[in-house]
Amino acid sequence: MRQERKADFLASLAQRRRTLAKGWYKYSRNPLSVLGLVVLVLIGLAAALAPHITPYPAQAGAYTDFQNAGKPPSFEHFFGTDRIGRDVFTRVVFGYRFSLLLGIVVLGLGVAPGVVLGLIAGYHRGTWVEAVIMRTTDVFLAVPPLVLALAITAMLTPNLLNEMFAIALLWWPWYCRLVFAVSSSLRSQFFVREAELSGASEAHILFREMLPNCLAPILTKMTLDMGIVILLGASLSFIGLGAQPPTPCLGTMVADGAKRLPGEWWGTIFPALAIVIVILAFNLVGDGLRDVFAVEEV
Amino acid sequence: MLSPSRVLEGAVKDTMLKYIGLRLVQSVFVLFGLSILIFFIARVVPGDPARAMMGYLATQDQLQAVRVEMHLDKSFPVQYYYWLRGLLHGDLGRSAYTKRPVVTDLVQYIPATLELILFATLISVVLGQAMGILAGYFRNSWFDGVSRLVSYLGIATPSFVIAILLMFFFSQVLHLAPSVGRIPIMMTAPPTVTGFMVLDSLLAGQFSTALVALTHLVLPAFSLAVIHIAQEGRITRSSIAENLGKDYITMHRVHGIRTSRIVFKYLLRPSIIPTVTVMGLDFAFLMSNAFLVELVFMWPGFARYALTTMLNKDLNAMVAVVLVIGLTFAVVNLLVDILITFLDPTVRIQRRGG
Amino acid sequence: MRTARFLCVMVAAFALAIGFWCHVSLGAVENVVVVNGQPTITTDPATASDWYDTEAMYNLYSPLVYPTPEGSVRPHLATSWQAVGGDLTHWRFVLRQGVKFHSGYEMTADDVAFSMTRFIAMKSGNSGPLGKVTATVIDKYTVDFVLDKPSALFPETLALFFPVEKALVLANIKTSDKYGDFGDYGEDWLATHDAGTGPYMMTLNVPGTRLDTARFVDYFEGWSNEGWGPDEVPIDRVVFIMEADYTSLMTILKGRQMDLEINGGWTLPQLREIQANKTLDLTSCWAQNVTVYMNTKAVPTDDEHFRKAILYAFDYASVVGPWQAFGNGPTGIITPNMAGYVPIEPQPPVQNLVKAQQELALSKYAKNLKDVKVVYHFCGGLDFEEDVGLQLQADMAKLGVKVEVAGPPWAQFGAECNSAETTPNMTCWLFAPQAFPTHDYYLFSMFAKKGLGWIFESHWYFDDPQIETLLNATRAEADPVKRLAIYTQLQPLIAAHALALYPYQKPTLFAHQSYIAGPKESIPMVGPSENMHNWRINLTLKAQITGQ
Amino acid sequence: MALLEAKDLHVGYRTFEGYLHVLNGVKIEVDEGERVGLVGETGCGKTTTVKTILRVLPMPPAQVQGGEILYRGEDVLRMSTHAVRDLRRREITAIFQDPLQALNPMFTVGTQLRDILKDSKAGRDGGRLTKRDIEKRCIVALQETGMPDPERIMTNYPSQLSGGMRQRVCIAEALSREARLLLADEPTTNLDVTIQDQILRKLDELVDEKGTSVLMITHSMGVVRDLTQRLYVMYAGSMVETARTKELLACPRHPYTQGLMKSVPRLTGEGISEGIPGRIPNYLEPPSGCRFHPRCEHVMPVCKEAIPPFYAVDEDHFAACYLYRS
Repeated sequence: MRQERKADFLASLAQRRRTLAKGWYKYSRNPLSVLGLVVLVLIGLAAALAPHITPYPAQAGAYTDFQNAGKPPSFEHFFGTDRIGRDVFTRVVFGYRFSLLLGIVVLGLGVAPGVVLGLIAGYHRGTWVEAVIMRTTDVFLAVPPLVLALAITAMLTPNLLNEMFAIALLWWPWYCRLVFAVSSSLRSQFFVREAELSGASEAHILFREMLPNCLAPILTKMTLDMGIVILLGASLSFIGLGAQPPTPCLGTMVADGAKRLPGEWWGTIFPALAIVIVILAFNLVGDGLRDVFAVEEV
Repeated sequence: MLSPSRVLEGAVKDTMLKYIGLRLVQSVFVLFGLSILIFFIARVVPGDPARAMMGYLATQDQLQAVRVEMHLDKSFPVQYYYWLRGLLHGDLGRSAYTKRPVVTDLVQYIPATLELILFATLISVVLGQAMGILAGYFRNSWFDGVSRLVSYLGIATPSFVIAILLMFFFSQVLHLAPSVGRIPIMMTAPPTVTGFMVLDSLLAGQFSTALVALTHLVLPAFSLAVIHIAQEGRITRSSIAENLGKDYITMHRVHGIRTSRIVFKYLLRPSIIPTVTVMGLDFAFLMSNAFLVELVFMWPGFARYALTTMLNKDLNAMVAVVLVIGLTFAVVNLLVDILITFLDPTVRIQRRGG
Repeated sequence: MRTARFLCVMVAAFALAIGFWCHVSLGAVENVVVVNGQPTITTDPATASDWYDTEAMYNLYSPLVYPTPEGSVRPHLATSWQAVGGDLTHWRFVLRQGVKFHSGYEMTADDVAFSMTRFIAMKSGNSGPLGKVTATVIDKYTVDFVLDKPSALFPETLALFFPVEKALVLANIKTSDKYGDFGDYGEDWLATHDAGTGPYMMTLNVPGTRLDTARFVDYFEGWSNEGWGPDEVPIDRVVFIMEADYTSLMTILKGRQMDLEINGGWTLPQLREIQANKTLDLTSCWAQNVTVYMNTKAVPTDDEHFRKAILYAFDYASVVGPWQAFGNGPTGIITPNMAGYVPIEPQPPVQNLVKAQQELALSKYAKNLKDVKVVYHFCGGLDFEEDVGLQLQADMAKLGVKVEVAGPPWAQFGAECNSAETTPNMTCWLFAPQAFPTHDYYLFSMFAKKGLGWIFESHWYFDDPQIETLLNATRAEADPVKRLAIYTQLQPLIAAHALALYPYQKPTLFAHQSYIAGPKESIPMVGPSENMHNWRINLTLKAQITGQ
Repeated sequence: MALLEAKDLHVGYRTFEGYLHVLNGVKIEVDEGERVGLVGETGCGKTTTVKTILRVLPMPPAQVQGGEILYRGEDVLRMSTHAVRDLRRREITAIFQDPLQALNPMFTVGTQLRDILKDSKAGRDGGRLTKRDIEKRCIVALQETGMPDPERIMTNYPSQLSGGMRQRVCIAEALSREARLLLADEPTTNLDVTIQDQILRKLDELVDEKGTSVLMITHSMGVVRDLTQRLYVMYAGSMVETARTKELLACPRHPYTQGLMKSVPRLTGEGISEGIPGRIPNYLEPPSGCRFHPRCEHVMPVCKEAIPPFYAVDEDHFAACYLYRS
């Protein structure tokens, strides 16, 4: 008996490994996606190890050195120094920390309710439950996310937490729609019917039967959305509604530096490129995943 | 005698009207919900709009007078009732920031943004289509590769970064383009007819003003357009590539139809539909990106006004601004829908049947 | 064939474009000055209150009395005034004869009385300090004002009272139930028109964007050339524009599209560049006081020793640093360029960490410094206020105290400062001398317990009967010299409680083309220095510089 | 001289997996006024042959490696694009197998038909047709295919028509400009059996009337029997046998053809499991020599070495098999 279960387990493991290998094979067919993944891993490592690999980790926090302000790129300061005399390179690397954190937290907070609501709406397709949920998403999607995010953050004390909260508040409807589209088509499928007839609870049907079938598009969309969330966060901090000083925040750095163009270009060009690179990497990886999962439209 | 096609068209129009009516009703409900949402956001979060409105030299008496005037002393539903009543009379209240009726502000600022967005749309459609068609037609060529790279970059670059880069290179380093505003300060603006600087100048016969206004328009519009050039380019490319492989395009060639006709008529029409479909969403993105681009280029437009009023907790203006965006979004989506119906006969036939 | 035709059209269009371009860039030397610094929100004297509005007021309208560099007032539209009766509630003003409105009609007591009634009734703008005022016409050139409470400073406060033309305003009233019979009191119309007596007339106003004005030839003070150079002539047209982005401003200043910038928000590299440019000048006018208030009701700034520790810990030299070359320097409760300035602790203003440690040890939070946190808020977007916060953060970190810095947008910042409970420990302000008299503005308005409810009043949660008595005395003292003595006495008393940190004063630097001359007289207040009657243009020099 | 003559045609596809050697020395002849059939399993290269002749093979990934296609003695493969287009406008036309795919869903039947005529240069002395002529010819072309109410059909979109109607439209398009050679690639595969019959009969009638030469690709032996005079049998990119239709059907010589005939009733789908063991070879690494040799019961060593040429086995009957070497 036990032996059998072990064999089963091993078989499923092997199966899983095969699936992974096949996925990786498909993924690695696109060199750009692989490049994106490599860049992303590098960025992730750099962000995680920021205090150890940056030349002046102290300058990411409470620090001023007005004597050394506005120095051009040199060997001591790869990306030059900013208005307050801080090393731009150090702050860009630390800035990645907060960008990634923002993306992860926002998607963490936003995806779960969206998915749950989407599943519920899909399961109760055609009833008032669906109508209420889906019409509410319509309201949230009636204006571009940046506009609502601005309206909300402008009302709250600007800091990283509130920024995350505001964006997360706007993110669930997208997942709600996505999951609704998939789950409402699953609703009439054989296995859902069967589970229903066998008396499974609604929660079981939602999370055990329907959810696994929605995972591929959700995962792909999340990867692509990481880029969008980071972009949105950068836009908000560009306006001044994001994390507050001295937090190194890429959008804020671009806005700050822009005041000193064209003379001290390094203060804005490098953080701007940093934003572009991380978003690009997420897009490339997302595209790769889309190929692997053969997701049509997310 | 009524030809069969006439009858068909009549039926199509009739059902189209019904469809449009249904969509309009839906939009009204969505906007209604949106107004409650934004009203809630604006009024429930603590803060003092009166102080923001009157400045720091306002006395407590003055502040109280403003609160009463704006019904801020009443409960949320009552405030909403007053607002809704005003709306039905075409009155969106007075802006705390400009101290003028919000409607006056909107009339002043919307055309500038609209001009920018329309120009950006024009650029993105022309360049995006051109790029997409070329890349799709010559797929897997060097041009396709380059356009793929450009697209990836274009999609990944935030519009404000593009705006700053463009301003940095073209106006600050190369001095090729003007950097801010709609026309040079000392140039006399034409009398306002449409609110579009270029168009108004032409109407007034001020050709040089029109030209200069156009040069001012280029950088901000291009900053807005880049991401859409990239996206539309990609979409068009893949649908061109997909359609190129279709039997009917081969058949057109077999039947000796000339290449230009095949590309610009038979290939473009089906290929342009995915682009048109996303145009509604694109418009929303243009609108929100305008918030940042107008900030960079000091464009005296609606988006900058919207941003300022939001930052100043200008309740009436804020609600109006969000609703205007919602409304334009709804209208644009409807227009896109109608446009698709006219572009895509299969949709038209379906809609007629249903 | 078709391609060729298309090419021809394109080439022609391009040639035409180039032609127009050249055409545009040429032009004669014009007697026009473009000024940046007025995102004028309202040009109605009854609602105008912001810094920028005041600047517009001094150009479009004239005040009843005019501020002097010494901090007092001198006759302007009114030639003389006196308190009738002994209790300072009844004031009589005699008006100048022959003052013309822009419409050509003469200003009379009727206009002034109407303007005052309107000013008070509309309960907006700068009318706050006046209280309830009843205006009565005595004769054609005499008007009486009766106040609801005595005020020795009443004439001085009228430096922000700008009479409007009664007939013109009444003719343009819009129906509204706001002010009864007076409808909207002409508010809407005055937003885009003027009804004043000032040196410049409004020709166009796009609120928040642009204000065009033309010289009012019949301005009652005349346009004499006395005191000006031979080539320096009155400016015929002044265009006020609104730009907040100094990168763009630098471009248009260097491109000579802008002649004068009066907000002074330049960054350091820009100031250096202007200084090095031969055709550009920097002129220093009134100074602004950078003030960081400390909330005496919030932990830990409720402790006086803790507050003093902050004053000693702050590195003044570092934050002023390179700015010193542009006139930034030590300051106090009032700015050093004002009469009766008393330097306050710490003296000299340098960092002293030893003393800071000592003060900190005396504070009740000495034992648990790790648990306290100082929240520093500034108005979002102002770099130098952020710099002060970051400097403080870095300095306090050396003492083991955590400082949290944030820059919310103005609306939030203003709102949270409405009460002691919501005000952060430290709030950074840039005080331009915006109300008159400036001494009263910096002392009474900011520190009196029962003031007007202006926003900085909420920072004064501090009880000191002696200070309160002295502050009230300033308002009762009609003699400017005696009043100044009380101000002098007050400053060290207030400073002893360490209620605010004064990092530095910041002169407002007007950047302008070298062919612009002015201001003839510099008055430590927003408005008069920006009165373009005070400036001239040298057209010969302009022609030379622009090469035309 | 033959109207169309393809000689030793080699065509391959470059793909991710490698190079697919598809056409392997295809040889085909169509005489003026002749109707030729081409049969073979799915995937044997019939459609590639037709597309190569029409020069509409997407290149890349396809590549013509050798051979020539002579139309009235001129090599189509070496013609300028201009000349090819003129050829399509005047001489060669085609019908593809899937009428659902062959009509552009975005345009009305009328638009598509008109544009064909507009560019066809089918007017007097090879000039353009006048507007009125175009209208007239559109209607005639549709009428000829037996469609009722051609005016209404002209205003319809393809999605409003049934499959049979669409294929009639395709035929009308193909025959509207009086081309000399019709390449019909399984024109009835995707249609109902009854409709298939109707359509084929109509096609037969029209071709007869106009004297058009036809190269007909098909699965159906019935079609072949009724409509063609001569027949080619294709296997894995090469012609294996050709003869008069009747003779070939009666007396197949090539081992592949023999197997094919045995499985006639099932000759529509995948392989020919009953008739011949094995499946169509992989084009990545096709068998050397005769590509049929791995499945052939008569295999000889020589079969693995070189591609067998056509050997005359009877009058006008050729088989590419070393069995008939003598």
